[in-house]
Amino acid sequence: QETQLTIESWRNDDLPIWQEKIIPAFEAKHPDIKVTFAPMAPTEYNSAVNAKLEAGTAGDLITCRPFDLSLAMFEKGQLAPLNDLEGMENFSDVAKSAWTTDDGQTTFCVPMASVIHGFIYNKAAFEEVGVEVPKTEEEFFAVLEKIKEDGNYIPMAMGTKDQWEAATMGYYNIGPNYWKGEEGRKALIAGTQKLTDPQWVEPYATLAKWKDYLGDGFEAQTYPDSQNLFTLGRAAIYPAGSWEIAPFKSQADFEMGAFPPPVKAEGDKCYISDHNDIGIGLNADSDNKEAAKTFLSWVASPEFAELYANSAPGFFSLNSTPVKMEDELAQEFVSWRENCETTIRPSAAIVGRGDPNLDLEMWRTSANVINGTMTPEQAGEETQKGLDSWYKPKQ
Amino acid sequence: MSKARSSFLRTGFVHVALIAYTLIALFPVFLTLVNSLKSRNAIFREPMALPTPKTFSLIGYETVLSQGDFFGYFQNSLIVTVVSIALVLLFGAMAAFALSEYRFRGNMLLGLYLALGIMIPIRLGTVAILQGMVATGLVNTLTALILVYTAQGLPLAIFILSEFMRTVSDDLKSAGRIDGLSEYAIFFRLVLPLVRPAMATVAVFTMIPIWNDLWFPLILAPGEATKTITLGAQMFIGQYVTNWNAVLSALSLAILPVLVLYVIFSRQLIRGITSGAVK
Amino acid sequence: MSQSDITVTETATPKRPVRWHIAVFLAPAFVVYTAVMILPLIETLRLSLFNVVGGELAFVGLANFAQLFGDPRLAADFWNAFSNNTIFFLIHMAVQNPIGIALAAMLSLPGLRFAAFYRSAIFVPTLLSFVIVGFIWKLILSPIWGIAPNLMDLVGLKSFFGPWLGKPESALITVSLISVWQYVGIPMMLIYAALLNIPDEVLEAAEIDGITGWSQFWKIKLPLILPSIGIISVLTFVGNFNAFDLIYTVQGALAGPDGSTDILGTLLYRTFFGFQNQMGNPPMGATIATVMFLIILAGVSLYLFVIQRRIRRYQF
Amino acid sequence: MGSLQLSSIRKSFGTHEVLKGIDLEVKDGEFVIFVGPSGCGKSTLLRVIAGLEDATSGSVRIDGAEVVNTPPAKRGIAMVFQSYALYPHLTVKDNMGLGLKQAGEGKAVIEERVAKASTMLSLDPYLARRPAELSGGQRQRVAIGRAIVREPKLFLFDEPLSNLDAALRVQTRLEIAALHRRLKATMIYVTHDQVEAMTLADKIVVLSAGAIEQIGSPMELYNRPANLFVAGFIGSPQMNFIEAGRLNETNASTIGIRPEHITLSREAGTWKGRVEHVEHLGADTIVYLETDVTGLLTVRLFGEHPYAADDIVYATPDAASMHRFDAEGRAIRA
Amino acid sequence: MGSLQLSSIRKSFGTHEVLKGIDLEVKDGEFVIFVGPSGCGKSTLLRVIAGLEDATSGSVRIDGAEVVNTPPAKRGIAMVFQSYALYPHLTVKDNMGLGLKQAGEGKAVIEERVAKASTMLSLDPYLARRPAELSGGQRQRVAIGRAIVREPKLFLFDEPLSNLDAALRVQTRLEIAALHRRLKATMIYVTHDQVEAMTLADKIVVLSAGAIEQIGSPMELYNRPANLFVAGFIGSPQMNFIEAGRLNETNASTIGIRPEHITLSREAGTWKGRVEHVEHLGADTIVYLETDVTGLLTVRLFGEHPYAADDIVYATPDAASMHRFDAEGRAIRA
Ligand SMILES: Nc1ncnc2c1ncn2[C@@H]1O[C@H](COP(=O)(O)OP(=O)(O)OP(=O)(O)O)[C@@H](O)[C@H]1O
Ligand SMILES: Nc1ncnc2c1ncn2[C@@H]1O[C@H](COP(=O)(O)OP(=O)(O)OP(=O)(O)O)[C@@H](O)[C@H]1O
Ligand SMILES: [Mg+2]
Ligand SMILES: [Mg+2]
Repeated sequence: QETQLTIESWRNDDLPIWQEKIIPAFEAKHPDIKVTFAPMAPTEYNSAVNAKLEAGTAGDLITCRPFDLSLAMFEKGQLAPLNDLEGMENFSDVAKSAWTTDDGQTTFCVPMASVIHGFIYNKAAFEEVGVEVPKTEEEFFAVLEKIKEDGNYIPMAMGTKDQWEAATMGYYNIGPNYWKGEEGRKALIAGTQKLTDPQWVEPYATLAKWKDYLGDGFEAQTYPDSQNLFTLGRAAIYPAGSWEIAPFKSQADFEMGAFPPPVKAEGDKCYISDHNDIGIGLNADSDNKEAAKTFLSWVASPEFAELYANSAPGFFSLNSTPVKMEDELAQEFVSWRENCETTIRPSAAIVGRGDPNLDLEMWRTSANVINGTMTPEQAGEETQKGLDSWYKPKQ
Repeated sequence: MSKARSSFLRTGFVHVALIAYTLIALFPVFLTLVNSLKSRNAIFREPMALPTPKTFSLIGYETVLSQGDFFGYFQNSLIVTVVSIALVLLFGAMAAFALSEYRFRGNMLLGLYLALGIMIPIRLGTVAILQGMVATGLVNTLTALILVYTAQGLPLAIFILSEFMRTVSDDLKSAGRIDGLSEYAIFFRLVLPLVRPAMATVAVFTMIPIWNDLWFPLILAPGEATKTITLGAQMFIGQYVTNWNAVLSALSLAILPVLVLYVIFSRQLIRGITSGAVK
Repeated sequence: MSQSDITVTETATPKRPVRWHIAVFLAPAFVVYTAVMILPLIETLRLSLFNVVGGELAFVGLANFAQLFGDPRLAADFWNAFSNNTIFFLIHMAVQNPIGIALAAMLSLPGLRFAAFYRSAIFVPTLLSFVIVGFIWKLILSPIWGIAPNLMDLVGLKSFFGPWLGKPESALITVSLISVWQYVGIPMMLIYAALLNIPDEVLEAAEIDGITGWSQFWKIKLPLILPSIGIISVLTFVGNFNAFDLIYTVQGALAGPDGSTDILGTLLYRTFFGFQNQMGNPPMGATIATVMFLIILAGVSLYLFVIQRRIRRYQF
Repeated sequence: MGSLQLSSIRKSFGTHEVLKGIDLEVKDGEFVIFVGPSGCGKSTLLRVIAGLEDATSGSVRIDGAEVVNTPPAKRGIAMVFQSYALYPHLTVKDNMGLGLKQAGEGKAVIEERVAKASTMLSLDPYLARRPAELSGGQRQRVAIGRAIVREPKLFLFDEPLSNLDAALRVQTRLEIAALHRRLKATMIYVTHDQVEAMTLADKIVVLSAGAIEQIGSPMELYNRPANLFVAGFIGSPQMNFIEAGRLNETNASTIGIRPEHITLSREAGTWKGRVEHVEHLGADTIVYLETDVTGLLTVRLFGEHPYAADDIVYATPDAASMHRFDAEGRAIRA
Repeated sequence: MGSLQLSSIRKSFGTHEVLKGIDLEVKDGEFVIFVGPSGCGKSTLLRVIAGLEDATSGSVRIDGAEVVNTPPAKRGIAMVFQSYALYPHLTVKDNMGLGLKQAGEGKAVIEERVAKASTMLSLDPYLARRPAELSGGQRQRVAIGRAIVREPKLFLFDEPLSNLDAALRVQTRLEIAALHRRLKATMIYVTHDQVEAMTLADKIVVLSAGAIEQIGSPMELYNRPANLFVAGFIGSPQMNFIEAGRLNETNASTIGIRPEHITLSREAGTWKGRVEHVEHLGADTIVYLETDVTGLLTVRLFGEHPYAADDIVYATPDAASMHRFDAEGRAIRA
């Protein structure tokens, strides 16, 4: 007898990948289970899935946003605990952290992938202008300055209109070097550091300097604008997330390279944001729990990890088993893990679950700082004030 | 209409103004259509240019038409839209007639009650609606969508139609009553035909949000068999990357049917229906 | 009138047989509307009196309202959204409706050639989905793609161009104007339908009386379509204070930059359904929705009970 | 079937009292004509009878039954509106047929009755047109047609012939009279046309300012008007009114003499006067003359007469046809 | 200043030709009346003159200037519409004053002229009302008032008095005549009322089915109708038409004799007949009798006469007043 499984997802870009590669691979092994991948627009995803879960019409498998959103679902009993799922042992605690209760007891989603921040650049442009990949911040700004002088390229493709670009590609990207990755993040949660501390304000100050190197009218530049500016060869540097790799590859007709966020001084320890981004969980109301678990176990397997990482380069497997990736750029990103400390976005866990939402506050302040409508200090103050309004660190 | 009544200058001015506004209205649409026929690079390099043999590309349309059952989606959208409009017009006109024609206790309050619906976004009721549909087994049926859209369209329809129904000559209705017409006959045979322009207007107003709605199809009827065209098109709007070729093509395709429906309804906008009724 | 007349009338009326047809006319709309719309909405608005206390939903009375207006940040967000919304509405009233009326007036000129074409063309934006409106206007106004700067260059105004959607000073106005662009069709259609309703003979009499062109519009047509203008005003009010989609597609749910385009609809959406990593807060969302509802209700009641009663209607 | 009793019907629009207590009894099959000055309440009274307007007080009985709560549709009446009130979206044919269709008549019956009415009213070429494409007279005929096809027991006609030409008017008038005889229906008819009133009515009701001045047969009203108002209203040109004092009449306040009851002569007569103005109507000649005794006097002569302005003539009243009225305007009967 | 020339005006609605080539010359200050059966094109012709309707062909000249492209407002005309076409949203006062206001007249002038017109038309109590609150006749008077306050050089009246009672009608008629004299304006007037036509017109134009049958002064039309149509149309009751053969007339095809040109006697006369029906109008008596020679004959007698149905009477025509028509219906002049 055939069982029908439905996956709720916001990854509608991945629809072909699932339809053409992943699902056939699974179904070949489990001919009695039919899987449907039902993606929707990411903007609708949270609210739509919530409504469906509440009314009991959601699919059997739920793609999990990291941290608090999924945690909330679990706490409402909408996601089933997956501690004893076969294959869960393939993931490290760090990998599971995004989908585990605060006490570390229960995991409720199978981690699928993380994304790494850094900068992608146009190799041809660098050659033309005659600059090298920067290692330190100083060099970084020197490179920008040179490209600007040259005048053929917009130094850096980023806009502030969508706000999240400013935070995700900016603050979260370069910040870990300042607040020393996990150290700073944990201190923030513990309350021993404040967002008004220099290590949290300085990255804003650096961002503020970016302003001069962004394209004309960057205030109204949207995320796709930035992408296209870069892939059409009009900009030299793109502050990126690794998820850009696949689309950029298919769109740009020049060679691209990548470098991690520059450190302050030569030889400083480097930190990168390696953020758990996507997992998959089991609808607690599902009528097909057994089949669904079968599927989840398969997702936890190295086979899936390899399949997924190669189909969607830039989404790096969280599986402990090393995954062989063919894409060079993706390899470049992953290679940073060797030298640099990794961390997740500071606003994602625990401090990000209140109201005002720290993540959104950081979007807003980052954009404002780059636009020049707010000073770095104000940005620190405002975010801290928002945090203080609800967050009481455990003593 | 007599020539003498139209002055050359005035007509000229009117045409200039209308052409100007038409350009403003159509320019973005023109951009959409034109760019849906271009390759991706051309869209961004020269958004304003017409497709040339070099930049011409149907890739967007190919993507759209190969993804999923687009004609099925069309059909679903069409059924949902047309049936909902029909119900909104019928029920809305009936209620509007009762409110505008008869004086009875609570008339005003009922009018206000029926207008409440335009004051709160129906989205907020999603969970309860969905639960209701689950309870009645209507999830993943077009009926669920039709019911929601009918309810959603009614307040506005009643609001507008009752205003127009007030302009129908009392003498005319009196004549009908004398002629032995029942209240129903007066409504269907006299009043409805005379508010045709208003009905057309309401039909159009009702149609747009229904046709373009993403939310309820997503929640109530996301199944492949009941997917609507807008929901289908939405598949191309990604998280980080957007396949603009496909989006533009899908949306261009989705405009056409509404445009056709609009043209059909707007033919009811006729001048002088009431001419010659009374002196 | 004498006292006895009054009593006679009063005793005469109650004998009237039950008018079942009124119920029949009202029933279908009433049932569908109540079941599918009102009950679910009540279910939701009810939430505004509840909150999660210790993991359980509990009745908290008006505490949510107290919080909305008492909490400095919530209150600031609310009032910011409210004032933006008011500006949004005023821009529509000042731009959209006059243009819509003017277009309808021109289109309804008897014997105008191509009127059907113009009418359909001008209505096309209203038919578009928000997705496309948002996309296309972002494209046009984008400084990167240069459509707007190039067009302005043609008329020598390039220096006035700016990244309007990205500047707090201009973003709200720009978005409002985009919304105006999209929605002009609505007042146009309504007024057009109302203008068609005016009998030809009356206009002919005006022609003879020398009342032509603009003065005919002001003195004859306008007073006769006043009820429809009332309706579009109220619809604009309701629509604007409920608006959401366009801002959402053009500026995102955060309605930036820096909340400068945040209106009640986007605030509600973010609060109720959550956004990105912010979780939805249905009780607070319902509270905001209730406040919005009360604002709109006040406006609509003002219209229904005061304005609508004063506007004279003329039968044709 | 078709009798009507109105008792103390009052009707006000706001503070403005339009009908001031109308009592009237119409017998089954009677042809009653309402006349009265413009704005005196004739149409309003018809609308009250039809049930289109609620009387402020008073009762309307049709066939003995109180109809205050009977909707118009159930009163078994047909009405021709002064403003026509045609259905603008229906063709002439459908305008006439709608009521029958609604009553569930068979197609053949409808066809036949509409055809008959349209032929009677010379509307055959226009059956497929809509009201907007008709002339004023044609619209009016459609309104009549719509009423008569239904053949009810009570007809209400509000100035049904006012826009018809003389020939058509005579013809239609005769058709209505024939209809009346054939259907034995009760008819209530408003008109400003004296000829219509005199020839059609069994009974004329003269209204003035919302009250009944006199009810009577046409010749009764013509020969024995109850008061100055009726005397002046019935008959055209109007009756001449002369202050009784001038004629040395002491037992009356005003003397009335109809223009047709005065003869003119160039040689001799009772009153000497000067011709002010002459109207030649072909069949009649109306002479306006100024006499010393009576002031302005209207005289109606049969046929053509070569009088011209400024001629000196002598007028002689027919003493037997004089009307006497007291100071309150009431007629003094011998 | 107010003269009008129409040459070969044709007008079709679709395939239906309503005006079939109208040629007409109206001199400055003339009072021209259009009469004709319902639907013959009178209103359409007025609308063409006013510029509300384009003629299919032909030219309209006002004061010698072709006005095809002149908008109605610039033609210097005022018009009373058959359907009134009042502005529903304006009070009676504003309905009348709007045109003046638009023309930029001072407030005082407007007040004064409106007051004058309203007094003339007995509309004073209704100045503050809106058309929906008026009776039919009151509406019609407002329509008249609206036209006359503007005092243009060319008036177009479309059956302006059809809903007025006899007394008001006479009064308003006289006012219009006075207005005509005072303003020396040209007036074109459509009416179905014979008395109006006969008393007001300098010139009557008889239309039939979109063509002019005859133009002439009232008495000309009455006394020397050009053809059967005019003979039958002018005069009420209608002229009696008798087949010439029956009277042994050989040089004519039809003989016409007006009802007022026949005398009745119980004793002797030319034609013996039986009374079919008698109408008593008070001032007149209309006797319908059937004679062996002539068939049905209408006789109009002055005053009251005690004839009754089935009486045997003798009718004698006034030979001098007989009209002769040839086979084509044209009048044969001696
Ligand atoms: N819009 C129209 N479309 C078609 N036919 C029309 C239209 N208007 C008028 N007619 C026809 O043209 C003819 C002349 O109409 P018109 O109104 O001029 O008549 P009229 O002489 O004024 O008649 P009446 O005395 O009844 O008012 C009529 O037969 C009428 O049916
Ligand atoms: N809706 C109304 N509001 C106020 N007054 C009204 C209304 N309808 C009619 N009247 C007034 O009532 C009076 C009687 O009107 P009605 O129509 O009965 O007159 P009528 O006798 O039919 O006159 P006509 O011969 O002119 O048609 C008029 O003076 C009119 O102005
Ligand atoms: Mg009346
Ligand atoms: Mg006419």
